[in-house]
Amino acid sequence: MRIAVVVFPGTNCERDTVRALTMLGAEAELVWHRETDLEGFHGVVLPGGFAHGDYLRTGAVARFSPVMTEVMRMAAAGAPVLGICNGFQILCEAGLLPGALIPNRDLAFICRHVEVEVTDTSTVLTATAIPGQRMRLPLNSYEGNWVDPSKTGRIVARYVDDPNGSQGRAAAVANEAGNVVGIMPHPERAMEALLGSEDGRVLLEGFTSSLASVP
Amino acid sequence: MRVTVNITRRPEISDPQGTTVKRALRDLGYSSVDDVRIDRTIHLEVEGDDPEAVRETVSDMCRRLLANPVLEDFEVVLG
Amino acid sequence: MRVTVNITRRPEISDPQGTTVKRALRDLGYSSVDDVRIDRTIHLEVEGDDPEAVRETVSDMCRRLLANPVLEDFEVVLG
Amino acid sequence: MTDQLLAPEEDAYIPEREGDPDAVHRLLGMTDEEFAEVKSILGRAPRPAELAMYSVMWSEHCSYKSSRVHLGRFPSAAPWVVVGPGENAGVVDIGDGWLAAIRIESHNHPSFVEPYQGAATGVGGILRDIFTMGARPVALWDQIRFGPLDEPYNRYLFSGVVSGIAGYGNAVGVPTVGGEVAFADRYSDNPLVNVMCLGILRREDLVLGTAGPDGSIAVLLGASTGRDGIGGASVLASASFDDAAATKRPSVQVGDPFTEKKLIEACLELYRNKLVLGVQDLGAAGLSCATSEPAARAGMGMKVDLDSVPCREEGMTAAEMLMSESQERMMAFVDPSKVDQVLAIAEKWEIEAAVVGTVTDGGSLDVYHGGELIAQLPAASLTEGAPKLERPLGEPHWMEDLWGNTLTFVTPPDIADALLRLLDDPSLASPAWVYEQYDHMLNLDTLVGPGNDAALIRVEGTDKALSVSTDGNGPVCHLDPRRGGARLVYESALNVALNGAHPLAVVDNLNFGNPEKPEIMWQFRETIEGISEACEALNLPVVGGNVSFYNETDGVDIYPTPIVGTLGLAEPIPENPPRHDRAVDGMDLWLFGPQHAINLAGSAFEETTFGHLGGRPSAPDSTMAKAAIEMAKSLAARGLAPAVHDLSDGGLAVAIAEIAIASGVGAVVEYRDWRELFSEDPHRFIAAVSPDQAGTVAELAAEIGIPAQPVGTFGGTEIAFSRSGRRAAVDLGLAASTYRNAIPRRIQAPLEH
Ligand SMILES: Nc1ncnc2c1ncn2[C@@H]1O[C@H](COP(=O)(O)OP(=O)(O)O)[C@@H](O)[C@H]1O
Ligand SMILES: [Mg+2]
Repeated sequence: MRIAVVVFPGTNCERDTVRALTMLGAEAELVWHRETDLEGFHGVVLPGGFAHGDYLRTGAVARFSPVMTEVMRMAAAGAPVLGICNGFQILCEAGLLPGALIPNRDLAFICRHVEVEVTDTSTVLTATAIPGQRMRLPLNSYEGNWVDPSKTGRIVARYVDDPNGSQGRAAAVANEAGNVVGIMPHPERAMEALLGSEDGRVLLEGFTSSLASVP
Repeated sequence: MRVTVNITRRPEISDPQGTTVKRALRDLGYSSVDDVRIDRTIHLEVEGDDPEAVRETVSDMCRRLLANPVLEDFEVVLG
Repeated sequence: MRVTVNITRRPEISDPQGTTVKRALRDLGYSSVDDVRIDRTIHLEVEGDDPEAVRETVSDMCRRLLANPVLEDFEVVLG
Repeated sequence: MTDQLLAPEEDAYIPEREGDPDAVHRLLGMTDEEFAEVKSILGRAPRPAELAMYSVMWSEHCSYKSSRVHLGRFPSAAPWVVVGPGENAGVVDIGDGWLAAIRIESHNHPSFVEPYQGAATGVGGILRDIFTMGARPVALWDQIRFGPLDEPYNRYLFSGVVSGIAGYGNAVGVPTVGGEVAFADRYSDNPLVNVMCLGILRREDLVLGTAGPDGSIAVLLGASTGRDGIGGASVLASASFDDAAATKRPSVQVGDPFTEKKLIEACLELYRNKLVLGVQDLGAAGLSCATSEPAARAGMGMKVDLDSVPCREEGMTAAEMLMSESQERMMAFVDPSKVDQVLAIAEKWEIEAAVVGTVTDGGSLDVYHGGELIAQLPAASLTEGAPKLERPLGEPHWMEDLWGNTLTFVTPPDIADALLRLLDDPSLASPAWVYEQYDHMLNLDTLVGPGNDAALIRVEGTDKALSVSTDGNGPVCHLDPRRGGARLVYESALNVALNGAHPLAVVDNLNFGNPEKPEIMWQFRETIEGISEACEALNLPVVGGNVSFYNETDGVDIYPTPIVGTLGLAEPIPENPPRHDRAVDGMDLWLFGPQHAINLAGSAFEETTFGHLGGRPSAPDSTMAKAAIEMAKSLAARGLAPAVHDLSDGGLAVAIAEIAIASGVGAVVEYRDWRELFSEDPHRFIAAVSPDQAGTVAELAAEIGIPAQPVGTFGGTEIAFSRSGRRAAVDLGLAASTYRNAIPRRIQAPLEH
């Protein structure tokens, strides 16, 4: 089961993401954004960072990278696609997830642990979590404030206390099918008690376990 | 040819920046400020002499990259 | 009264954002784009009917808060 | 290309009549003596481009002309030092083929001119100093000082600087894991913005800033060159703040973390593939520095062709290109056979790359523009050849009065009230408002992050972790620069040891006033003396640093503000590194080091309660310092103390409060003399120890020879201090909210620029 971890110029959580997935025994490989063929990969992760410097709008430029055509193909085919933080923003810009992310209510970057509650367990990210399960995850974003005028977005996890103004306190959002998920906090940063929390494991385990079920 | 694109945030979308700036202005004593909205203006230098063709190209750029339809409306002004 | 403030980055100041967007547009095939600069426009609703007084107040806001005196120039347009 | 310099009369610069204040060399900040020196080096009048190069390279910031004669005093040798002062960063051996690179730099003047960009480009610059060495930058620290937050302009500077560090550091992908924040009147209009960076590399990847042999090719990598920052860092940081604000504004530089991130990855790929002979970052003095320094280090010369430098703006003159401080640029020296591979990697990472020069024998720096030779000078004359000044120095007449000016207390103060004042002082209060805007978790190796005594950064895939602390204390250094300087070394070394690490090396950043004043040079010399004595006592080499003079506005100088950063190694990594938030109800509260310190000179207590600064701070004691470091190390290594904290600003009372607040548990403390609660005497720390470990801890302390005893216990919902029946207490919740809100509630008030 191979997972492609996409690297855009400006991405910076790619090595952490590979490290976390590897801890779970998954086979994760870095893929440069100019790659045009993801044949042989069973899932994709768009990691956090500042793709293309987040210039213009976060994720706006990245969604046109050559690799995104393949990401869209896999998403359509039902393969697990996960966007973490900046990856979430890119998935919204690409139209694979509803809504968009705008600056935090207080216009300040937020880097701290927040408490998140799982509200929907029928997605590739929350498959192995329990409904209502609470977890401590590191939030690390300036544009973490999700807005969805269409109100069609499926919220799969909410902040227990609203840190950034996100609509419906959404911390993670999925598409209809549940195979494309974006999450603002960083599960890959919550893999070790020594670093303050291992609550991210259940999420990434959910993701790796759903790789099997790809057509 | 010089082209200006005005990108405005949809009214129904919250505008944390505008809200914060309004508060800051009032804190500074400008009580006469009722509303603040902050938009993006993009100045482009585009080759081509057929105004309509240029307008079309730039509108196209807006639809694809410069504006986010979920959040924003855009207006292309030639010259 | 409706007031518009155009805030533009001084020409000699580098604009990484503009450069990145220009590159992106060219990658998208818009080879006719020569230059891109991204600026801010602030729309204010200010109470008061004496245009000159309002212009003075808003210019004052620009100097104190809205525009960065080191990097940007500003222009106040009434109405 | 013509290899003949134009005939002198054609464009040579001849200064107008003597004493003309507008003579170009003076406008460029060069004295008449220096100008005469240039003429005698060249044996003729300089051309405009040559004058430009000398003016920036001989500026205070680049040449260290006022400080060089004193910096030699620092002990800088040790078997584990791989690269000492003189290169872009210091490098030490941490075993098993791993090296650590560390460097600190100031961006005070640029941050005053434009807080966001000034701080952002400061971060960009210190990162380049680290990855020029072949290291991947793994962590940043920031030490920032401002005037009081009740001034709108200070709030603007403070929040601008913090956003600038966040904006650049977070985007470039290097965690900011610690630092310092302090406020004092002396920093109004003289903010201090220092940044420090740590990098990790394998020994075989070490790269130096040397040009390589005859025929090596110079490739300019990264951003294109514009007019921004002309004479910026160099000229700016070599004049006082009042001129800076007024005249130097146009030279502000804009940082682009996106380009820097690509530049880091591209450079690391070049190193991995062994494609470079040497690398030099472009910081202060831009191309002038990045050509002359590497050439001089290699004892070589260089032919430089400005026509092939990618420019962002039309019609730049040679002088402008040579002085430009455009950000995110690197100069790589490459064997001719490797040039194509280098250009290919630059292309992959989507950064500019251009061949701009060739290394030559003979030490002459020849610069061509428009096909003509427009500058020809000895490369070394810009670096080692720079003036060295023996500035006059003398003890300030006011030192005696300062020492004599002590407070005497007839009645003890209200202890609870004093503690709350201290917790509400932005210099002592929680800096969470600052560090929660910084990504401090990236890389999954921040074992101990901001909000503790020292950060602990794991070396990925090893059982090693690097413990780093930076410390500064303007008021104490003002009262006694020598004792103050020494105490900073002991304090940062102790902090590093609290993570279970052994201190290895030191970097320093010397922020001072106007060096043309003898009393400032005296403070400078005394500080270096103090730092050196302490480093010698602890066998700590100084592997790098930076000097910032002219921190003066309208004749008022800042407090002498040296910052000391200490790097230590913890191996194996302690299973549960101590942290402030690990104290538990029922644990004993131990005090290690001198038990009954009562000197309050320079203490935060006297400042916050009486607005007083006077008296003479206690002298450090190297024997006690070593014992404290040994004790701290053993406690952490053996897991005997879940929570520890050194005593510094605010003394025992504040240290206890910080552990209680972080751990969410109260404390009850016994004292003899109330001054013991607020004294900031050195070599002391507290620890939370579970009662069943008391015996072991006591034995260990006896073995090491450090005074140690329980002075209280953790528990309850109050921070209480009692002495023979008398009791003062602060509610834990109140203490916590006071401590956490001190900065946020002040920063909410309006800003203004
Ligand atoms: N206070 C100091 N203590 C020790 N070394 C210093 C000090 N200040 C500067 N140096 C050394 O002098 C060299 C040049 O410093 P600097 O000009 O700031 O480097 P850069 O050109 O990279 O900014 C550096 O290697 C630095 O380590
Ligand atoms: Mg350097």
